[in-house]
Amino acid sequence: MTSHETVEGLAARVPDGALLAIPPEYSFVPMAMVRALIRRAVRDLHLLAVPTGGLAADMLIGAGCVKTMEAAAVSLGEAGPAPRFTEAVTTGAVVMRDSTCPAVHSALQAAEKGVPFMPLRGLIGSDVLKHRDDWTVVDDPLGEGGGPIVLLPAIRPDVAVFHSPRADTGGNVWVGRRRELVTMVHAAKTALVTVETVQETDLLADEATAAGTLPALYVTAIAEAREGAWPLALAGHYDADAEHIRAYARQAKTPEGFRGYLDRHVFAPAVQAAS
Amino acid sequence: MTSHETVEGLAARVPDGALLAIPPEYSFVPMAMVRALIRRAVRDLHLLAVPTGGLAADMLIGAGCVKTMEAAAVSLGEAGPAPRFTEAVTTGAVVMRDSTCPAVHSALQAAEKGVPFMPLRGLIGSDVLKHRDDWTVVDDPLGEGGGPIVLLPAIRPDVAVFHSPRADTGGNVWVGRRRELVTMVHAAKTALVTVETVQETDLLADEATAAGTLPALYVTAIAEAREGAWPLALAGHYDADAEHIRAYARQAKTPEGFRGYLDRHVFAPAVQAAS
Amino acid sequence: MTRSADEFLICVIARMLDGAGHVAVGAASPIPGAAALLMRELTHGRLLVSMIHGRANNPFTDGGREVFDCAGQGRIDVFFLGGAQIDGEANINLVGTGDYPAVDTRFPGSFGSAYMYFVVPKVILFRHEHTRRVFVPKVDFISAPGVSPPGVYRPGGPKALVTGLAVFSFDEGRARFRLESVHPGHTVEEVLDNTGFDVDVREDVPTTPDAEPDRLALLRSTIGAEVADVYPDFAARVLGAAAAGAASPGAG
Amino acid sequence: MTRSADEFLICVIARMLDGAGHVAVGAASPIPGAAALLMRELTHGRLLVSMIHGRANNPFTDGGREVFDCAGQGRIDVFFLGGAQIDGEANINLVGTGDYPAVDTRFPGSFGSAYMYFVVPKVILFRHEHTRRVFVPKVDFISAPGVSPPGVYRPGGPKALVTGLAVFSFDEGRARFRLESVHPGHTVEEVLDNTGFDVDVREDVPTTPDAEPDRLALLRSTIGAEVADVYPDFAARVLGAAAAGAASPGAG
Repeated sequence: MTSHETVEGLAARVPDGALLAIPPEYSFVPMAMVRALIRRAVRDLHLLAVPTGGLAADMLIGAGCVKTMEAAAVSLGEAGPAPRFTEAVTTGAVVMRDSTCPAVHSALQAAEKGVPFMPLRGLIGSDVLKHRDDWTVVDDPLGEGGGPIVLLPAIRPDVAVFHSPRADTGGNVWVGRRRELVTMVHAAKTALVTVETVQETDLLADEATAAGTLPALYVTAIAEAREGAWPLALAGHYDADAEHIRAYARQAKTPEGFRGYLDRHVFAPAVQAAS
Repeated sequence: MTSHETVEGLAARVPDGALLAIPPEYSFVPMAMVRALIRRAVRDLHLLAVPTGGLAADMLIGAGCVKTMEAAAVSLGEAGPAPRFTEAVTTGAVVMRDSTCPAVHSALQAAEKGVPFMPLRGLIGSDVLKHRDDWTVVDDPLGEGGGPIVLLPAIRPDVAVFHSPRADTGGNVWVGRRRELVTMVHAAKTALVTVETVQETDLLADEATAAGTLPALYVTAIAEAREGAWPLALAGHYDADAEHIRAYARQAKTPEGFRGYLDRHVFAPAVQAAS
Repeated sequence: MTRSADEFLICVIARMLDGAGHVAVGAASPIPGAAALLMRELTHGRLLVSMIHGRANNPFTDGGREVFDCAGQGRIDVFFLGGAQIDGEANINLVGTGDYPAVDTRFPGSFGSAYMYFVVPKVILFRHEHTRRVFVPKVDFISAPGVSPPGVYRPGGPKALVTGLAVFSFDEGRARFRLESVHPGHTVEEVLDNTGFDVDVREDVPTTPDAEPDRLALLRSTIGAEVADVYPDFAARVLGAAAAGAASPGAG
Repeated sequence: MTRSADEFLICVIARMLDGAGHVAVGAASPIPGAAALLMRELTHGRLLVSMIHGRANNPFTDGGREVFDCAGQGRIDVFFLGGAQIDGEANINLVGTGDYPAVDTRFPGSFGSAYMYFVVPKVILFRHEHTRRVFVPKVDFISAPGVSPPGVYRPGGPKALVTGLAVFSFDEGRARFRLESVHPGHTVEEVLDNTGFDVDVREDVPTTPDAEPDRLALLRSTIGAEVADVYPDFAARVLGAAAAGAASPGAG
């Protein structure tokens, strides 16, 4: 059964060295959880962006939590490049495993379906493929002249995290049309979810809300975190704090600026008290 | 853009010889559409049940519309065996392509993803596999000692049909948690949908309803059909007419009984006027 | 307290779910379904029961494939399968008798068995009718094989067989059933006479324990209404529960 | 009517969408996005525009994979890609310069290009900056190749390249760009001087037609507000539209 805990409790459940899956910038990013992970000083994460990373990845990398990063891209969107990511990859401090969006989705679907691999069109002739020694090119195994095709091994994250507008007391979580979260969680061994609020009403009781609900059976633990996606948006609930993100993009250009940002927005006692 | 038509108009869009995908008994079965197809006397259908068939398949088979049937099973559930299916398969009037539920789902997902095949665990040693010359067994193509695995070629239906509680005027259709319909439609070349009602409000405008909505871009044409799933249930809207289904199961045990059923419930002028 | 044969079997199967975390129940499985719901009640909800085609007790929101994906992920501990024919190596036939595809008698089909039998750790075979018509030396069609050769991915498989006469365990290494208990009022000889294949027999075969009175009472009250959501005809007939009228004839 | 360079490019790209049925627009593509929305307005909605990360104009309800699945199904006619580097064979580099993985400069990454470039019939390459820094003899990293050898499944690929100076077509058989028109105020020589690879040049290269005044007016009214939903900063800067504040910084 799903456990109800604090955000710090959830962060404590992410072991050093875990393969951690995080949602893309437009989809329920658990920023309060990211701040808690940085405070807990998690180390050697293998971070998987599903399929692209943004502020969460940049902060975890900047804070020294990440060993390898797999993503189709990492950026701060309109706020520009992700500065800590860019520096860490350029210096080799973090090993980047470049991917492409549908490859991440398909590899997670393979784990979701309990199959060892999924085929994907495209890719052939790309240096993305050339540098992925875990991807295999085979000649059409159906023997129908379909040409070569790439097989992507399943990716099974140790932990998947996201932030939702709401869960119910039974542990069911609203995801709406952000169904990459469903596949991400199905594929993962454990799922840790922060939410704006926990409601009494069973999300599965009504067909209308059931359609956008991740059932509790996949959810390991839940914690309440008000404005838990801040400074990113939570679709339908609050907008991104674009000014804050731009300020981050400026400050994080240097290690010192980034450290100052963490001091103010992650480690400050007021922040911790609020989380 | 999605076209708004009559049920008979939709039936006219299903060509003889089409590979037609139909939903399982618990999921939005378009019975009014099935009756219209029988009236239109469609022939030589390759019927794909997603993944199992019931009343719709039995009636189409009994009416001589079906050449081959692919399904993981066909039955009338608590009402017993599907009589017309059983006779047609026993006499060889219809060629049965036996499958298993996850194989149908996976083959449609392959078409949905635009890949030529999908792997599936299990199956090895089953006579289901033995009799499927379109399924291929390969040794673990990743070369990691994962053992033999079955590759299922993609199934791309010509037409997918289902009956939904509601669509909007823009052609978006509510599917709720019946997401096998989403994959079935994504995989198909055209999708014909009957609905209880067409509403003005855009189903995609609200994140809550968007989560359970199939977007119009996949929907070829829509027709209104009140009680269009009758005598089957439409989850959340009306229950199955269990008495009627039991009566069907009795009557359809003989070709004459089945013909009488069609006369009363498919060809009778009152039925056609109501459709 | 008098009890019906079906109520007895529900209690027999319920005991086999002790300690499981997640039991999934398919269509046309009212007795296993009732057993699972009974066990959930007894464990105060620690046992998760997923009725694949119910409206209540159905946690799945990702379409018909989810239960199979869920099993592939290793999240389902127990599943039930039956068979029009079952043989001594636990091969099951849900398709037809005779020389397929020219079958003499056609059954609905294999449903998800050709997959679930491989990936769910504990598959319980259940068939009420215990005759040589069902328990044959060799099934005419293997919907799903009881055992697999080395190298074939198979974390799951048959662990037990429950019939109207007896309970068997299954040894995957030897590909043989073993008679573990005989239901009250029946004998080992009767069981073996009605079984068309050779089985091991444990020493001093005990009688299968009868239905527990407190569980019977639960069945007839709380559980009956829940079963009726998925199997209204069965619930009305066996448990005297008013059919909720909420269920469609499920399949697959 | 005076117009900005961005407004001009929006009108250039809009013309290339004539006759298309479904255009998908990814993150960080405000100029193509505005062009698509403009063309939708002009076709009275016959052109379907899917803004992958907008909240409005985003028809997708099956998660982040849907746009790629949709393209794989052949339901997307036009897509846009850019490149930190683009070479004469239309290879694009979205990853970094230098000897990968030891890059000198790191860009965000390949996004979906390594797939979309293969399956969408008409990919329009767009890069505002037209310099030898961008248009290089050979990209340092191939995020997605411009052409594929026979036998490789490739229903899609590059059809055109739009820059701040010119419009090119792309011949897949010869793997070469051809200069089709030069923007007002620029010359063929200027274009060739700033292109680091060899291109074909059509005879009597025409000037790219300027922005149509009626389209400019539409852009600044109706379309601006729609663009702001996805690209608020861009809309405010270029089209003078009030940022809706509704968008998160999208990626991927």
